[in-house]
Amino acid sequence: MHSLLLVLGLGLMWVLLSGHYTTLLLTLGLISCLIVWFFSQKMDLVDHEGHPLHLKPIKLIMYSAWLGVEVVKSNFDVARRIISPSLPIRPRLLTVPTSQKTELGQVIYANSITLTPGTVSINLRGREIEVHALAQAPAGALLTGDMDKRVTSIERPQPEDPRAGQR
Amino acid sequence: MEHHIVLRVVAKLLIPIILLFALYVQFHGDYGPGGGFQAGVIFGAGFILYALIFGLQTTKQVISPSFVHGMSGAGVLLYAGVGVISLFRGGNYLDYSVLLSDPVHGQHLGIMLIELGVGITVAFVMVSLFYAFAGYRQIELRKQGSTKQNDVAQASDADPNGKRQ
Amino acid sequence: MISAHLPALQVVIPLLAAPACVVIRQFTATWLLALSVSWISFFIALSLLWQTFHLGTISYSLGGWAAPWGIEYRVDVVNAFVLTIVSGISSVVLLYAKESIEQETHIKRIHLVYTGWLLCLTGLLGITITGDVFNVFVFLEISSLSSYLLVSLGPDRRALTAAFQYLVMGTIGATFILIGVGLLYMMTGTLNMADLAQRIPEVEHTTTVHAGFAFLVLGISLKAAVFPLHYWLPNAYTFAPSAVTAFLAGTATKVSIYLLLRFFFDIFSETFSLRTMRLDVILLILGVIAIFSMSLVAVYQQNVKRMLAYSSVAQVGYMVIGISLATATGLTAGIIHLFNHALMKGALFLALGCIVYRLNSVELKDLAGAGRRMPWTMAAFVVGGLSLIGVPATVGFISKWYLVLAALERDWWWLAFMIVASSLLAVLYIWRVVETAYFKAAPAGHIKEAPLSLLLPTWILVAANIYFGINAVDTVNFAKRAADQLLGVF
Amino acid sequence: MVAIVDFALLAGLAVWALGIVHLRSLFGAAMMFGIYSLHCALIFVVLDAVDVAFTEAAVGAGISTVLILSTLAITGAKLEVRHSRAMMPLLITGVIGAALIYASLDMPLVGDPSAPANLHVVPRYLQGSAAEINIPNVVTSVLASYRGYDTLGEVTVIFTAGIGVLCLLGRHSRKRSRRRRE
Amino acid sequence: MSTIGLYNYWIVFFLMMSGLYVVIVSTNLIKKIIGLNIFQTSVFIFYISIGKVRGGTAPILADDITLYSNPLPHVLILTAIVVGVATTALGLALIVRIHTAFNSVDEEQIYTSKDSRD
Amino acid sequence: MMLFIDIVSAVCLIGGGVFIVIGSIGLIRMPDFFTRLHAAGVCETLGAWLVLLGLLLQSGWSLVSIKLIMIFLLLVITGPTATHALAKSALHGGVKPKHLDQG
Amino acid sequence: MAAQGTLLLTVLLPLLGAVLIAMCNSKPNLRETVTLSTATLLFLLVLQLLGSDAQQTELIIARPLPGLPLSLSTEPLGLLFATVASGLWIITTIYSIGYMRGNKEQNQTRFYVFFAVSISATLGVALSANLFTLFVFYEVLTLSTYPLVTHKGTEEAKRGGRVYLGVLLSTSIGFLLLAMVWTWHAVGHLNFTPGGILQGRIEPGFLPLLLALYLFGIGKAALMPFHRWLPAAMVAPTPVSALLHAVAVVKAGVFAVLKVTVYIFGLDLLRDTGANRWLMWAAAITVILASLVALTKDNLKARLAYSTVSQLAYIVLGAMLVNSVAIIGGGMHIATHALGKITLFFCAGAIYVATHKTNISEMDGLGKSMPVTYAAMLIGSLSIIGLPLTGGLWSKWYLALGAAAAEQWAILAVFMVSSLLNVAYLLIIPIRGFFLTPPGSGQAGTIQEAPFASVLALSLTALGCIALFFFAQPLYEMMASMFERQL
Amino acid sequence: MIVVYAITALLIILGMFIAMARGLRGPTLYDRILAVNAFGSLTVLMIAVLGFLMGRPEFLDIALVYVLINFIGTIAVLKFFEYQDLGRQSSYSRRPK
Ligand code: NA
Ligand code: NA
Repeated sequence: MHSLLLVLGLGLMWVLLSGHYTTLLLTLGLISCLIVWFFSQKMDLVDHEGHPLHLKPIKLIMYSAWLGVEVVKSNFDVARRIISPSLPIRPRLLTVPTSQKTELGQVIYANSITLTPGTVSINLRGREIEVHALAQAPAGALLTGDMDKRVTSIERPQPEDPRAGQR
Repeated sequence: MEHHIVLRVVAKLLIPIILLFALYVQFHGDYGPGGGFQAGVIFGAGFILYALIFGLQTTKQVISPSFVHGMSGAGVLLYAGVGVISLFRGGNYLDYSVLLSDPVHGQHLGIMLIELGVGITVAFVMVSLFYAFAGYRQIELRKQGSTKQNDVAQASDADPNGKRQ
Repeated sequence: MISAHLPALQVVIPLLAAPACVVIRQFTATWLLALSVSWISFFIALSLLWQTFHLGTISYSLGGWAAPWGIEYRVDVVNAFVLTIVSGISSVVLLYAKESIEQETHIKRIHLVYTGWLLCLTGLLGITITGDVFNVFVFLEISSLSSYLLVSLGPDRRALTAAFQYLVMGTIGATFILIGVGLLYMMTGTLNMADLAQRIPEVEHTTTVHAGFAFLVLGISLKAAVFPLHYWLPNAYTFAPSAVTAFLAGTATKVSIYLLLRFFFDIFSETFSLRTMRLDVILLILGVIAIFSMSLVAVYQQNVKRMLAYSSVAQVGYMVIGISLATATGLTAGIIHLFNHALMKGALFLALGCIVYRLNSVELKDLAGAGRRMPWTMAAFVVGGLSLIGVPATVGFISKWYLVLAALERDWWWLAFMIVASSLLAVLYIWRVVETAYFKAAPAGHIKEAPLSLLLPTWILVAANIYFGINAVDTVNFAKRAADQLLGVF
Repeated sequence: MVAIVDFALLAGLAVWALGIVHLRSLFGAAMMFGIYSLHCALIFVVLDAVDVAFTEAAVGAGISTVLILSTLAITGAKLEVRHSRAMMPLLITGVIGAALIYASLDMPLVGDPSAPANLHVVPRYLQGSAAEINIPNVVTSVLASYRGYDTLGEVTVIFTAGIGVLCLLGRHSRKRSRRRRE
Repeated sequence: MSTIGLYNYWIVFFLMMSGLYVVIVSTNLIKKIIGLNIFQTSVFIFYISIGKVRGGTAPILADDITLYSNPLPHVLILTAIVVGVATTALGLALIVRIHTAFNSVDEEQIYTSKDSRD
Repeated sequence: MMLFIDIVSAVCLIGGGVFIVIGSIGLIRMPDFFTRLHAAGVCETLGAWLVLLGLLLQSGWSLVSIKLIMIFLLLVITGPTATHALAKSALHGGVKPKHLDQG
Repeated sequence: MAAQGTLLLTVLLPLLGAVLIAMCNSKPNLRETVTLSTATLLFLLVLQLLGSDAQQTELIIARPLPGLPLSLSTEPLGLLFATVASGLWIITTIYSIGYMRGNKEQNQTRFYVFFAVSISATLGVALSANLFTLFVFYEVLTLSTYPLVTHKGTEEAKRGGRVYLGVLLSTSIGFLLLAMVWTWHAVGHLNFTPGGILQGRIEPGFLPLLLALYLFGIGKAALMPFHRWLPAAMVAPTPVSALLHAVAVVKAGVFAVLKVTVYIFGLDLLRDTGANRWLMWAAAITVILASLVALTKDNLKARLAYSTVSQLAYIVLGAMLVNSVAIIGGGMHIATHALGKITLFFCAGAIYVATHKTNISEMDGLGKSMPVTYAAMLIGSLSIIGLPLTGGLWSKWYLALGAAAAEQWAILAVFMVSSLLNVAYLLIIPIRGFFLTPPGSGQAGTIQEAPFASVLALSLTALGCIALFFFAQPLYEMMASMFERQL
Repeated sequence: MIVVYAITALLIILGMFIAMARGLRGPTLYDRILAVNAFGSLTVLMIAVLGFLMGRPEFLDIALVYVLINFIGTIAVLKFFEYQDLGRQSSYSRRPK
């Protein structure tokens, strides 16, 4: 299942990139996908966490849109701080809890934090993320747990993940 | 990258993309920028990323060093071999026109084959370079018996904490 | 049918064998492969020499694309002669290499050494045979990279620094060549040598071409270790493995000198390169300084290998002097010394390799009593040394003869005198070795003569030194024809 | 407009080069070099050499910098660089630089369509790539076919480097064999 | 492009000499390699500048374009880049080994170490 | 319509450029490593996005736009990952956040 | 064909002998038998050459360069030299056996091997058909005698060897090679041709320079200031000194000078241009100076060495007088001086073997204990001085005649003065040996003659000196035939 | 539009210059890496813009490669300086079957 999805995804990517739809190039594309699949298999990349198969597609798109807006807003905020002559920043460290059940979810959460200017996740440890915030405002927004919940909502429950409980 | 969960997860996503992109560059060199050399570097980079995140030993189990060395020679052999084939088919060395009955198709085939040779050699030489440099340090560390972490970072730039303002 | 493709096979066979060595891995098998490939190359070179001498210049279009669009191999007597030297020296030294390299290198790396060797051979043959200036650069780098590697494999840790030094200097040289090629390309739009030769006269007066010429000369001279750009050579030769030193000394600088010839006389005209650019004077002065200063430096070396290395720089000086005279005889002298010096330095370095094999040292003091302990080795060294001095019935004499003749033809007495006077400096340094080997008591301990597998190749070169000293008609004829061809007489 | 961008990019390159010359931190110099390569690639794009830009991006900025950094890390070398201040290097570079300036006196201007380099040999490639090889990327057709032999050499060069590094840093590299034969 | 004149070349010459200067003046072997790379890279720009044609575009044939820049220098430089990285790799491998052997990558320290001179 | 798209894309492009410059200035102005990470974020997010959007508007629906989107996606994936790795390494390497506001 | 074969064999035989000697390393008796039989066979071969009308015979061994063959031919002067060399080899061998065994020298095989090689080279020099061939064998001779000079392997021997090799190689490569290339450049070949080959080929103004290059380039002729090698080589064992001074080396030098003068320049050319003039004086000065130096030497061998320098200059002087009589005198002097000097060296060696004395001042009264040796020494001295009943008289006579013919009266005076000096430094030795009483007479009784082989050899050569007095006519005729061909 | 592209390009170049000032100044290793990483991202955008400026926008593959190389390079650098060892085995990395 994972493999099939991978090959299909790769094939889609090939078709999108290629722009040349001759028999030769499509054949080469198929061969290429198989080669990549072969190596991915050998590298053990395919059948564990880290793939969109574990996410709910609709929710993911919705979350992305929400995140985009958040990023733009915080961009303006940070840009304002940068160009203010007084440099109004009050950096702080904070630790936020995570409610995601998979590593993928945690990673999405951590990266979302980082993607939003004003907050940077500097360490992902167990069920907590250490965050460096540029000022009070972005820290406060993060501490509301809004983003955390949104990320968790795009996860598909994965009880069989062997390492979900390990940490 | 101890406990770099983020890196690991992202790498799993990226590596197949990198490898496929490399092959895309390999086979589309005729139409746009790219070709065997660039493809080889990118393909190699994919493996290097894997090794960076999952460790050299793991990577060596995925593609063994002797396979890497053999393949880096095989690319050259493929390239030079195409030339030899054109000799046998009555042309000059590396004259692809004689490879097929239609000279233009012959050229096409020849170019694809030699680009493949280039790509194979470059990709595996890159991996081999990485194995050599990374492996050397490991032998070195084993010899020293201890892994003193961070001493480079510490000894390096003026002050790891930056200027105390 | 196959004979039509000899020019391509000349280079491609060793090129194909190199990766094959990596695949084979077994060290004796790789040696056998390298050896047979080298001998095949040698016979191909001989056959090309015969063809060019009797049937004229051969042009081979790689990829079937005619010059100047494709890359052309252009074989005339000049480069066929150099091809013969390079592949011949490689073949003989490879016979020798097995035993020597097995002693000096870790067993697991031996197949890589032969791979490097074949690549170096490929590069050198490629530089020599090609008729395309950029192709020269590419094959120059193949040979350079592999020779850096080969040098670094020497048993002393200083081999590493020597190789690094060589790498830096070599890369600067190669980049200069690249700049020169670029400047020429800019003004002519072509990379093909013959085409360049046709198109350069139109733009010969431009500063761009002048500078391009200067960069080419500088770059090639760096590679050829023309004094005072020889800085890398002594260390590289001293610390490289014995067989590698013999191989490189006999081939690498020779090929670079060949390139100088090609550029001076074929691509540019001799009037331009020597008269307009005043290289006749510059090279002459540098050559004269080289033959004296470097021989003198050699006299003061305690390490025999280093001594011979400095001597090599001095010998390059003779070739440069021959070129600077720009007469048929001068060129003949330069070309014939190219051949002769390959033979004598080859023999000398091989003899030294035998000494290293048994004594584990090339310090002069450690050679005490070697004459008695290793009579055949030292006899080979003595004959090689005599050849270097220029004693008649050795090849060295033939070189001296033509050099002096060339100087006299120009009525340059002082030069003729300086050439013979400088060759006497060779007596000084060779005789220091001879005296130590024959008159100093050997330290205690039994040392056997070197094994036959080392002695035989050494003596093949020694015999060549004598044979081509007694019968130089053929070599002189080839050299003369090559000179005529370069001067456009033939 | 392109000219202005070209101008600015080249000026940037000069600044990075000066930075590398003057940086005493070796790590800084290495990073700067990576940037220098990236920047070169940009210039290649401006000068229409997309294939070269592609390669420079992958090689100069990628492989070379990673290799330099790995050497830095392995050697754990003292990262402060001392410069031997002497007149000689300045003199040498000065003379060579002067030679280059001299060379430029008679050069065709950048971009001159009637420069010899653009009139001889090349037209055939531009026409032939379509007719003889049927490949739109002329760089590929020249690289792989017209001058395919150079590329074979290039592959051999990279192979040589691979062999060289393997030989130098392989597992058996530090043990030096000295089996004495008696 | 006509306004550029020889500007590209002059900058390139400056870069070349900077690289060469670094090679000569540095005692640190790694920095020498960096200098060498700068030197070579600037030669690459020189070549590519030769091939630029005013008003031309990248030499990848398209239906609506008639003027292309000169592809030959691009081809040459592709090869030269590879040669450059090969040299760099080998040089760095040598440095690594030198460091193991001499415990230094500084030329002065290496040459003053015990047996490095005859 | 074409003009409208041109105007929007011009605004996007120049706006992106401005954000990039602001982010870079932040890189200079910010007092310590961790605060600089935020400034770099401005370049890599809105600056980059606006530029890519501007270009996307110009490219219409073609292979070019697919590649622009791909670049965007890759930037979104790799950018924060690299920043996170960098921050984590810096912390691990002994760089401490400064000027912290305790509260 | 047969004559050609003989020619080649003449050069190859000693080489073959050398190989055989080397193979008999462990059997001294067999080794010396081989040496002796080779020497005898060689002498017979040379006699055959002498007897046959081999004047037209030429044998090309190899052609190293176009127009520059390595070839052999016979010619009167060369045959004379070959005869002297091969004849004296037999005697020297006999003497060596006594000397080497008596002195218990080491490395005797090496000694005999290189001795044979140098004889081969000497014969090559003697029979060479052109200057190039002569040069090749000349260099081989230098190199093959080097191990003989340094035979003892001591520090002193090494130093002597260094000077020996240094001077001979530098002059030959530095000057002779240059002169040869110049000649070849001007003429196109280097064949020894009666009447010379340079006529009209070279600007007369350059002739003195070219001649000087030849004369100084032939370092073996020991023309001052390039004579230092000869005394330096005195460290060698006495048989070697004999070889150097009498048989091979110095004779090869003066032989080459004569050949160059007669066959390359041609007497007419030299006479017409006067190119010889200043070199004649250089030779004359050498004659006198070397004699004066000899006077000051107490070491017997050193004195003999300077005597050789002086006597060689006679021959060069003869050549520089550029008339046939003087040249004939010079040629004859090769033979007479050879016999005289070898006798003296044999005597010096015999004294050394018997007493281990090297200084003349220590040899007073030895004549009574070693009468045969001292008698031979007397004869040898007389021959070198040029007094009657020895062959030396004739050669000096013709040299003087030549000087008179050239109307060089000052040169004649030089001959006179020099002969007086000869008396002073040579004749005094046997006189002191016979008439003075030994300083410590106690040990006199223990002193005996040297081993038989040595005494036999020196007696033979002394007899030879006398024989030459009576049979000088054939010698003269042979030399004169050199000039017959010119006509 | 050419003018807009050029202005954008110049703005990006300006950003590069400013970013590089940080790269030159350091002071820590990580500041330099950060500057380079930012520079890399700017290069990606620059290439994209240049493609449009030069009228051949289809060469965005280069920009794609830059993104990847920039990422891998940064990771490599970090790994070197964290462990001085690029082959280090991660504690959690599993052996492939
Ligand atoms: Na952020
Ligand atoms: Na010519």
